[in-house]
Amino acid sequence: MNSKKLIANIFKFSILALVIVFFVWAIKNQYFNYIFSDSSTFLVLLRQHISLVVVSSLLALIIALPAGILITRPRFRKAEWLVSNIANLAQTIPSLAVLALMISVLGIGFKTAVFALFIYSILPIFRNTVAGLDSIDKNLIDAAKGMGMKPHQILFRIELPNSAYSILAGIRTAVVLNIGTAALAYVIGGGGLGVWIFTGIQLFDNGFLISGAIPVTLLAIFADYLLRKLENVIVPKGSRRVAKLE
Amino acid sequence: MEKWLRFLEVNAPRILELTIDHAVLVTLAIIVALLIGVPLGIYLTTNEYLAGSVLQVASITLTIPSIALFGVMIPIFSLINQGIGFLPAFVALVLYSQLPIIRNTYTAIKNVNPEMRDAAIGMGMKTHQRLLRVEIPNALPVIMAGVRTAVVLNIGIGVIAAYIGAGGLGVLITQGISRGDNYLIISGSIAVALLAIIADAILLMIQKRFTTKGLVE
Amino acid sequence: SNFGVAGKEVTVGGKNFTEQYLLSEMTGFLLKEEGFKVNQMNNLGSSVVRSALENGQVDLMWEYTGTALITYMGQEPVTDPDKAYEIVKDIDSKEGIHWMNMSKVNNTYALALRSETSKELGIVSISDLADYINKNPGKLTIASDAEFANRPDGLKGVEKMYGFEMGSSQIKQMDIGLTQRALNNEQVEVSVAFETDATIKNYDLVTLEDDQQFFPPYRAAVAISQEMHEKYPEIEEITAQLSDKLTSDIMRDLNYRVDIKGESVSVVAYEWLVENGLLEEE
Amino acid sequence: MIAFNHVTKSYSEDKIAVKDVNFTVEEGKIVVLLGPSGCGKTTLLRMVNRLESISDGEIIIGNENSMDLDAIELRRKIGYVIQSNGLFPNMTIEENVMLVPDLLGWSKKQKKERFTYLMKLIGLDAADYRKRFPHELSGGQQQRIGVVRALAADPPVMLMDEPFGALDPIIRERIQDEFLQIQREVKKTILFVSHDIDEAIKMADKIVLLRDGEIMQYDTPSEMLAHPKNEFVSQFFGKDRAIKSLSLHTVQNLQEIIGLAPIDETIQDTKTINVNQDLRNTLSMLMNQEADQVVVTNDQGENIGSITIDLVQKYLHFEIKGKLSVSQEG
Amino acid sequence: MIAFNHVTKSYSEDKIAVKDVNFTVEEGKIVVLLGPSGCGKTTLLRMVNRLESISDGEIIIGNENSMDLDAIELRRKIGYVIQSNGLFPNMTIEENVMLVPDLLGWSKKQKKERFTYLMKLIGLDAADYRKRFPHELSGGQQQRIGVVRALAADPPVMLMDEPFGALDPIIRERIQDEFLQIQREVKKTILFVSHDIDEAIKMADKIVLLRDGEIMQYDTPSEMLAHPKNEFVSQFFGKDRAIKSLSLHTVQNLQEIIGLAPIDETIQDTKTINVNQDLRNTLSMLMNQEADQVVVTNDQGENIGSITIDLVQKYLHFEIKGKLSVSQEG
Ligand SMILES: Nc1ncnc2c1ncn2[C@@H]1O[C@H](COP(=O)(O)OP(=O)(O)OP(=O)(O)O)[C@@H](O)[C@H]1O
Ligand SMILES: Nc1ncnc2c1ncn2[C@@H]1O[C@H](COP(=O)(O)OP(=O)(O)OP(=O)(O)O)[C@@H](O)[C@H]1O
Ligand SMILES: C[N+](C)(C)CC(=O)O
Ligand SMILES: [Mg+2]
Ligand SMILES: [Mg+2]
Repeated sequence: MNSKKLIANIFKFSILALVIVFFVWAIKNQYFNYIFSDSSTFLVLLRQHISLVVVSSLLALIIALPAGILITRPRFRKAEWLVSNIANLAQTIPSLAVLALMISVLGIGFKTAVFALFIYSILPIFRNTVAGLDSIDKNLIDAAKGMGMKPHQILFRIELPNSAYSILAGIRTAVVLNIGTAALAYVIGGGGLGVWIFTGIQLFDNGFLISGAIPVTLLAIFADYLLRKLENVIVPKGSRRVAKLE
Repeated sequence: MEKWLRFLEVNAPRILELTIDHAVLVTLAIIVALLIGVPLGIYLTTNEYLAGSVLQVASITLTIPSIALFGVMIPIFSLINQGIGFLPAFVALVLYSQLPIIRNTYTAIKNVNPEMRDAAIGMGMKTHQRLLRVEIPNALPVIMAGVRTAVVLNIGIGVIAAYIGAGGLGVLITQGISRGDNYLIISGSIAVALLAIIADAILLMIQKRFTTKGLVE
Repeated sequence: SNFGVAGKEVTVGGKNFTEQYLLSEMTGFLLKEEGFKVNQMNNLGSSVVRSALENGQVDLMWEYTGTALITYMGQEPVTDPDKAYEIVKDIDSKEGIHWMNMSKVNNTYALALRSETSKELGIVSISDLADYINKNPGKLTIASDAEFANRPDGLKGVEKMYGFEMGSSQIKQMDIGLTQRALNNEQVEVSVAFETDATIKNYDLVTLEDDQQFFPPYRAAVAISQEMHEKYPEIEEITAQLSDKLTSDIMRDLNYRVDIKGESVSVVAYEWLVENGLLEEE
Repeated sequence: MIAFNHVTKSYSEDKIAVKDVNFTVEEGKIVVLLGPSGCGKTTLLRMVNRLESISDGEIIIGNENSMDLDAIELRRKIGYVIQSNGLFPNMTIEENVMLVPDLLGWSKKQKKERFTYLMKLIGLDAADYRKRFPHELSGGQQQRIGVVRALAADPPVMLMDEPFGALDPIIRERIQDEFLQIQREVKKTILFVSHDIDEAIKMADKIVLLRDGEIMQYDTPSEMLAHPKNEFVSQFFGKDRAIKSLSLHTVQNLQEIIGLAPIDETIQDTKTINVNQDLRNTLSMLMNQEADQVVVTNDQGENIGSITIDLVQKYLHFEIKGKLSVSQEG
Repeated sequence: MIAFNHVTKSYSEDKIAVKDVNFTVEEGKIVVLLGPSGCGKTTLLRMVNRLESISDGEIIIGNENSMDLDAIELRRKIGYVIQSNGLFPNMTIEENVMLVPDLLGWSKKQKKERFTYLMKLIGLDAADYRKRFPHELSGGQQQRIGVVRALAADPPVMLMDEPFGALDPIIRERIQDEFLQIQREVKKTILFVSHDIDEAIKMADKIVLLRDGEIMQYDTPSEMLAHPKNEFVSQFFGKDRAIKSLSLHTVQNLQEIIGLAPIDETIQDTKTINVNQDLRNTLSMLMNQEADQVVVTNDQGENIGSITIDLVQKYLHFEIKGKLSVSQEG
C-alpha cells in the first residue's frame, strides 16, 4: 500500500521534473522569446489558430449532431450501418491529405483550412452522438413512450440529456484533434501557430519551434480541460455517473 | 484514368517502397509500445494511485498536436545528433500509442468480472496463472481494440513524420503539396488509408484467431 | 549494379522544393551506379539538412552559396560568386564540411507579381514595391514560405534594405510550392519566387528587379562532410559530372517538366542523365 | 375498466404471442397476468397502452375503443410501471415523478402538492428526496418511486410489468404490502404482470393464467387454487396449493362462514391468535401444538372463541366444494 | 471437517463482519450459513479458503490450522462455487471443469476419465459438452458445471456461496435435488451459503443462523424450526414454520415413528399417495379433502395403510416435543 503510493508519487514527480527541466532548458535558451519579442505576430497567429478551430468545430457540430440524431431515428436506422462505415473509412484518410486536397476545390488560405478541419471534425462528433443515443437503455425509451411523451419530448428530455456525456466526449475529441490539425494549416496558407512550428522545423530554429509548439499544445490541453469542465455543467448530474461507469 | 495508369506505371515502385517504410516505422513503434503499454496496463490494475496519474499523463500526451511533438523532438534528439529521421518519429509514435494501449489493457483487465477473478483465486491459481489463463484471454478483445486504435492513429500521424525526414507515405503527400501534384497527394492518401484498413483487418484477424470462441457473443 | 558493396553507403540530404528533389535524385542515381547504397533524406528545411550534415545524419547535399553565407554563417552578402564560394568553403572547412563542384545554377530568391498588377501599379523593381507599400500600408499581401519570411537573406533583409515593412497579417505563409499558385489565383499580390522556378513564365508573372542588389548569388554546389569526402574521394568526381553540366536554364527546364508537366521526379532525373550520357539506359 | 375482446397479437406469421384473449378488468380491481416466461404477459400488457399494435380484436378502456383514442392522450391517462423501474437518470426524483403532470401542464404549486402527497403515500420524506437522483436511492426506494411516478397524474388505469421483480424477497414483500395499502386508498384499475405465484395470489383480485398466449383460466385466486380448470393450472400451482390458498383467508373469514368453537375455560394451556391472522399461520400454530387450546381474540383483545384444525379443514372444504357439502355435514 | 474457533473478522475498527464464531462442520455433512443480507455469510465462507484474512481466532481444516497451510495448496484442496457460477468464458466446458486437475498436473487420460465421470454425475453427455463454451449453455446447465468444477479434483471440502441464487425457482429446485443426490454419492464436507429459508431447510444437515456476524443458533433444520432459541430465530423462520418443517419429513418417516392408520376398505372415494411424498404436500392433499380417504402406497405400488391429518399432527408433535409427550399420549 505504502510502496504503491510511493511508486505513484515517484512517477508523478519524475514527470513533473521532466516538464520542469524542459521548460527551464527552453527558457534558459530563450526559446520562448518570440512570443514576447514578436508578440504582435504571435497574437495574429494565435487568433488565426483559434478561429480556425472554433469556426470549423462549430460548423461540424451543426452538421454532425443533427445527422447523428437523424440516423438513429427508426426511419433511418437501416442506413446507420452504411453511414457509420463510410465515416470510419473517411477517418483513415490523413488530415494532411484532406487539407491538401481541398486546395483543388477551394484554393489556398484560411477558408480552405476551415473547410478541411470542418470535414475532419464531423466524424468524431457524429460517431459519439450515434453511440450515445444508441447506448440509452431501451427501457427508458419504453417508459417515456408509455408515459405519453411525444417523440420530440423523448428526444429532448430523455435521449439528449442522457447521451450528453458521450456527445461532449465526441466534441472534445474533435476539438483537440482540430487544434493539432490546424497546426498543419500553414502548409496551405491557412495561418495559425503552425506557421511558427514549420518555421522552426525548416529553419531549425528552436525559438520559433517552441514558441509555436508549446502554445499549441497548451491550447489543446486547455481546450480538453475546459470541455471536461463543461461536462459538469451540461451533463445532468444523475446521468454523469451512469455514463462514467461504462 | 489513363493519366492515372501512366502515373502508377512510373511511381508504383516508389509508392510501394514508401509504404513499406511507413509500415515498418509504425510496426516497430507499436511493438515497442506494446512491450511497454501492456505490462504497464496490467501493473496499473494493482496500483490505483499510479493508474490515475499514468493515464492522465498518457491522455495529455495524446492531446499534443502531432506536428508540435515531432517538432519538439528535433531539438531534443539533436542533443544526441539524431534530430531528424527515424528515431524522433519512432519515439513520438511510441508516445502516441501509449494511451490507447495502456488504457485499454487497464480497463480490460479491470473489467474482468470480479467474480471470475474470485473464482480463479479461490481455485488456487497463482497470480501469473490467473493472468495468463483467465484475465488476459478475457481482456484480449479490449486490449486488441486499443492496439487497433493505436495502429490506425499511428498510420495517420506517421504522415506528419515526413516533415522531420522520417520518410514514409507522408513524403508523397508533402511533395504533392509542394509541387501541386494531386496525383501524389491522392495516391499517398489512398496508400495510407489502405494501409490503415489492411492493418486493422489483419489485427482483427489476429484478435479473432487468439480470442477463443467462448468470447464471441 | 544497384546493389551497394557492404559499407559503401551514403545519405543524400535534400530540401523541400522541386529543384532539390531533382538534384538529390540525380546524385542518387549516379552514386548507385558507382556501387553506393544510397539513402535519401528529403523534404527538409534548409537549416534542418544543414544541421543533419553537421551532425553526420546526412553525408552530402546540394547547397547554395548565398544561403550558407548569410543564413548559416551570418556573413555580409558577396556579389562575386567565386569569392562567395571561397569564403563559404573556407569557413566550413573548420566545421568539418567540404564544399566542392560549384555549378552554374544560380537559384536566387526573387519577388514576383502578376504582370497585370505590375502594370497597373507600375511596380517593376523592389524599390517601386517599397514605395508603394510605404504609401499604401497594409494594402499588399505577400505569399511566402516559412524560410523566406524569417531568413536574414529573406523578407526581413529585403525590408531592411529597401526600407518598408509588411505587417504580420500581410504575410501569408504556406508551403513553398504554393506561393506562385496563390499569386496566380489573386489571393495575394506579391509572392516569393526562385529564379529557377518554371512557374514564373507559366503563370504570366514578372519578377521584380533587385535594384539595390540585396540578393547574393545562390550557386548550387555539393557540400559533403569532410569525413565522407576523405573516405570516398571518388564522390567528388561522380558529382562533378552533374555540376559541370547543369545551368540555371537546364534546371528551370527540368523544374518545368516536374512542376508544370507533372512528370515524376525520378523519370525526369533519369532521362536527363541518360540523355546527357551520364547514365546508361537499362 | 379494461375489456379485452378477442385480442390477438402476432409478431410474424408463425409467432403468435397472444391468441384470442377475452377478459375484463373491473373498475378498481387488480388483475394479475400470470404464466411461464414467454407466455405473452408483457405483450398483452403493452397492447393496452398501444406500445404494441393489436393484430386482431379490440381493447376497450373505460368505454372507448383504445384505437379510437390518440395514443399520446391514451398513454397519459394510463400509469405504466416497468420491471426495471425505468427512472430517468438525468432527472431528479421530483422531476421523474412529476413528469406526466408536467407534460399535462400542471402549475408549480399543484405539482409540489401532489409530489408531497405521493411521497407521503410511500413513506418517504418529500423534502429530503426532491433533489436527489435515482442512483442515490436503494433498489427498493427506486421501485417505489417508479410506482408513484405512474400514479402521479392520478390515472384511472395502471399497467405494471413485474414491478417488484428485481427486488430481494424480503423487501419485495414489504413493498407488496405497501402497495396493497395504497391501492386500498387510490382504487385504481390495475393490470399487473407477475411470474411469481405467491405474488399473484397475494396481489390479485383475479388472476389470468396464460400459456403460449392463451388464457388457461381466469378466476379469483382462491377459485383457481381450489378448482383448477385443467392439468396445466393444477400443475402450475403445485401440489401444496391447498396450503397456499390458506394464506388467502383469515380467521375472521372462517368465523363468518362456519363460526368458531366455544372456549373451554377448563383448559389452562392456551395461546391466543388475532382474528385477522391468516389461516396458513393459524394452521401452522395448530399443527405445532404449541398449546392445548388456541383462543381467538378480536381487535379489542376480547376472546371470541377458539379454533381447531377441524374447523380449518371444514372451512377449506367449504371454500372448495361450496356450501352444499358443508350443509350436508353440518 | 471444518472447525471455527472464536473466529472474528473486522474490515475496519467499526465494521466487524464476523464476531467470535464457533461451530464445526462435520465430515461429509452440509452446513448452511443462513441469515439476512450483510450478516457475514460470505465473509465467513471466504475466510475458509483465505480469500479473506482472519482477524482473530482460527479455522481448522481436517486437522490443520488453515494459516499453517500454503494458501495456493489450501485452495486447490477446497472446491469453491460462487453465486454467478464464475465459469471462465474463454475456456471450454472441459477446460473449465478440469482446471484444478490441470493445475495439479494430472495426466490427460486421468482428466478425460474424471470429466466423463463428473458429467455423468450431473446427467450431461461428456462428449457433447466437452468442446462447448459456457455461453452456449443454459443458466441451469452452467450452474451444474460450476458445481462439478468445484468437485473436479475431488476436494474433501466444498464452499458454496449461494450457488443456485441466480436460477429461477423451478430449475433451482431441480438442481437442489440433483445436488443432494450427488452429495449422497460423494459425501463432501460442505459449507453452503443461502439466504433462502426453504433452500436451507432442504439442503442442510445443520444450519448456522447468523445476525450481524453473530451466530443466533446452530442446529438441525427441524430442531431450529421446532425450538427456535430466541425471538430473532423464530421471527426469521416465520409464523408458519411448523408447516415449513413438514417438508423435511416424508410419510415414511411418519410411518416409521407412529405408524399409519389401517385402510377402511368400505370407503370408495380414495386417493393414493406415495410413501416418499413429503408431509407438506400430504397435508395439503388432506386439507383439500380431495377424497374421503388417502391411502399410502410404497414403491412397489402396494397399499400399506392410510393417513389422516391427526396422524400428521401427532407426528409433528412428536418431532417437536420429543418422544416423551408422544408416549404420554400414546
Ligand atoms: N418484438 C418481438 N418480435 C417477435 N417476437 C416477440 C417480440 N416480443 C416478444 N416476442 C415473443 O412473443 C412471446 C411473448 O413474449 P412476452 O414478452 O409477452 O412474454 P412474457 O410472458 O412477458 O415473458 P417474460 O415472463 O419472460 O417477460 C415470446 O415468445 C417472445 O419471444
Ligand atoms: N471488503 C469489505 N470491506 C468492508 N466491509 C465489507 C467488505 N466486504 C463485506 N463487508 C461488510 O461486511 C458485512 C458482511 O458482508 P458479507 O458479504 O459477508 O454479507 P453476506 O451475509 O454475504 O450478505 P449477502 O447475503 O448480501 O451476500 C456487510 O456489512 C458488508 O457491508
Ligand atoms: C536557393 N534558395 C535561396 C531559393 C532557397 C534555399 O536557400 O534553400
Ligand atoms: Mg415480460
Ligand atoms: Mg454474500
